[in-house]
Amino acid sequence: MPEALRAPTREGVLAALSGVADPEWPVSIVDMGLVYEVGVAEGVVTLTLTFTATACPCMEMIQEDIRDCLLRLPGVRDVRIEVSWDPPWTKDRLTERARVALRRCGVTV
Amino acid sequence: MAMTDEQLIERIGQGHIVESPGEMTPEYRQTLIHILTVSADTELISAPSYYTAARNVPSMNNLISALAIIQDELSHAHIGYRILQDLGVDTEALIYDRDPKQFKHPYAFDVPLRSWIELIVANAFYDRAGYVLLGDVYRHCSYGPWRRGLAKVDKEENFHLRHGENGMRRLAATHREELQQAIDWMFPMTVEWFGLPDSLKTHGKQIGYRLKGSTNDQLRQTWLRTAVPLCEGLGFRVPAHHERATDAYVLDYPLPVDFDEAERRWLMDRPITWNDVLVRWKRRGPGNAMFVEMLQRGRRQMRETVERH
Amino acid sequence: MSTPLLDRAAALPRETVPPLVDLVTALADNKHALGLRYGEWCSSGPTIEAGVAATAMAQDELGHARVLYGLLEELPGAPRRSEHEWAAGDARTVAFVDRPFPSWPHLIVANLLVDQALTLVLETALGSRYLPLRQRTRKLIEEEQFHAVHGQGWLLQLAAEGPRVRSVLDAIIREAWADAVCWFGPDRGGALAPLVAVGVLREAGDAVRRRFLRQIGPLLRDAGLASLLRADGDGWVPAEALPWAEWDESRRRMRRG
Amino acid sequence: MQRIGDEPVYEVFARRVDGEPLRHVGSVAASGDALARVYARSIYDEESWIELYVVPRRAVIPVESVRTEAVDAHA
Repeated sequence: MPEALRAPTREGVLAALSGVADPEWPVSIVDMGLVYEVGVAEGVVTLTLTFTATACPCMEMIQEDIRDCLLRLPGVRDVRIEVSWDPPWTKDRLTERARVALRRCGVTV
Repeated sequence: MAMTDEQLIERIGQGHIVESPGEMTPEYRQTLIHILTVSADTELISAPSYYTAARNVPSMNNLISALAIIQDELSHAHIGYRILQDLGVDTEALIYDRDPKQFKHPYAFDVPLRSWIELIVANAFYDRAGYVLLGDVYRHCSYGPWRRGLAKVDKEENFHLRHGENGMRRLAATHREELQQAIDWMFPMTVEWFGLPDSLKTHGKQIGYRLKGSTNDQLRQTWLRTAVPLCEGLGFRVPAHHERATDAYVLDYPLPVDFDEAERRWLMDRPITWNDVLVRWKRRGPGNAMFVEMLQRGRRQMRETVERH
Repeated sequence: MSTPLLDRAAALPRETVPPLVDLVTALADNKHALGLRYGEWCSSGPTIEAGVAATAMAQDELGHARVLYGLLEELPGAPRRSEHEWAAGDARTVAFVDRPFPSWPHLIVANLLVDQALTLVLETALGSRYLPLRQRTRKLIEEEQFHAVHGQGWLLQLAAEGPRVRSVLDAIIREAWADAVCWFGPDRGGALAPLVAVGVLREAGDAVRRRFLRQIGPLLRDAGLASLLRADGDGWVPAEALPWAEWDESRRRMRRG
Repeated sequence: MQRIGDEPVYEVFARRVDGEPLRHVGSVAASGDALARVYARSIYDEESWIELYVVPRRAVIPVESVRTEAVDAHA
């Protein structure tokens, strides 16, 4: 297969990240609205992420999970994560899918 | 209209939820107060116990997660004592004037945790016991205010035990020996927590009042059903195994056995009686006085300041 | 404003780097210490509710310290702060938060004076030209909002306990006073002035101190604890001269102790 | 302002999502409104509420109740 076809895309990265859950909520980090930016260039994925609180105890765990998940994608050779607090996360960032999912398991937001 | 105890049990059996003290018989009220006190004391004492272990955590992240858990435990205790106060109990005296030995938490919290590893195992074992016991109350509870309060408790205790499980998984490779040592004394400790076997204790009233749904042995079995596979899955030894014929978990030692407090070691070849266990529980363990002192310190200081000349 | 943003450490004018490093280190270390101090009272508050609130605030402070340590990593010449080694001798904390609080009123005074002083300084970075600082500030201030309410609520409750508690409180406020009130820097900001000049901070020194005193002045007056400050026009000023001779600008603490 | 240990009770109400009724989630004891807000927020943090309120218990005035003593007391 030509190298170009194996190059990861932004959509591919987002789809993969939809499988990474926030350990505190049964919802992916994408649906939680924690992913601010995604960049892909020459096999390097650059992510800008936020968290719900600066004291989020799961920050390290989530970043490890993201790395594990993205490095398994064909063509990804490095993952660079930047944590951003600007703008601060708010409940408005939850996707409708997250709201439905959270409601279903009784942890409605 | 005064109700007899039999009438109340019948109504509760039909699904009635009690909402106020006016609807209770004295026996129901006493039973409720007893169970609530055990529950609130247990949540409360876990705070100084977990905090003492959290002081030695390896990273700031660990400290933050320990504090998050402690905050939950204190909130759960608060919910219990608030309900007790609305039932007419003098919670001021209950929390701040009670002799440490009179606190009604399980003996497990009288044995101080010494490390981050032990705190992780406490989350995986002790908070799982809390989750099993309170989940049982939550699903059956006939007292409305507590039942509603337990929705939060149920959810958060589940988070704590997952925190413990994840911690054990992450540390299983690098801290194998320390984890096994913690499991060796904390596993039988949690098994004992569930109390006298059904053959020695009946819970007619508590179950009739729907302040409890299952018996001690059933609850112990529920705990074993998830705790044993967790440990075995990670390759740790536990003194219990699954028996296919009965689809039950069976202990590999005669419950109860003697516990060496100083060495924190179970003497598996020294069976004792439940009476002996009750004596140890009543005597309380090495951390009891210190933990209760931590809990009462701030209020005592305030009182002294107000009264001082 | 049309002034361009300073989007990374290399864009900072050279003379602003050392004072910025000192300030961020001190902010982070003080928040780290406050987090530990609040946490020590998790199971010892005078009420269970008080313990819950202290535990929540402890997590916020530790979270903020972690965010600010992250900011230090980008700054040249910044001291290395691995998470648990900070106390090893060069912590830039004020003396009041160096050691465990001996009583709950100590925690409240730290909450009211030290914690709030740090927050007011952070507020001067809300529109900072230095992007990495600006991007972290709003979140931190948002999370601080209830700390102020907590400190104010408890001060009034303690003061209402009677004259003995008020005299104890008064003595504790004296202990923490200079640490908090000098924290904004002298006059026009002292060592922080170059940061104001290039727009890394909006203001420093007296301007921030005035705002701080206007915030706590009426509260201390209502609590019967205003012996260290007096009303002056529409604001408040310290009743006694501040001990600038003892103030260490780079460590942002008093030299003694 | 009440003495420590003698704080009045506040009932805590919250809403999870738009369109849902405000519901009673519990209570806190606090010396005044300020601390009641702080306590409600740090104790009942099990959900990301979109609204959270505290109401002094004495401000909750019974109108009807199957527990007649509550209503009679206010008659």
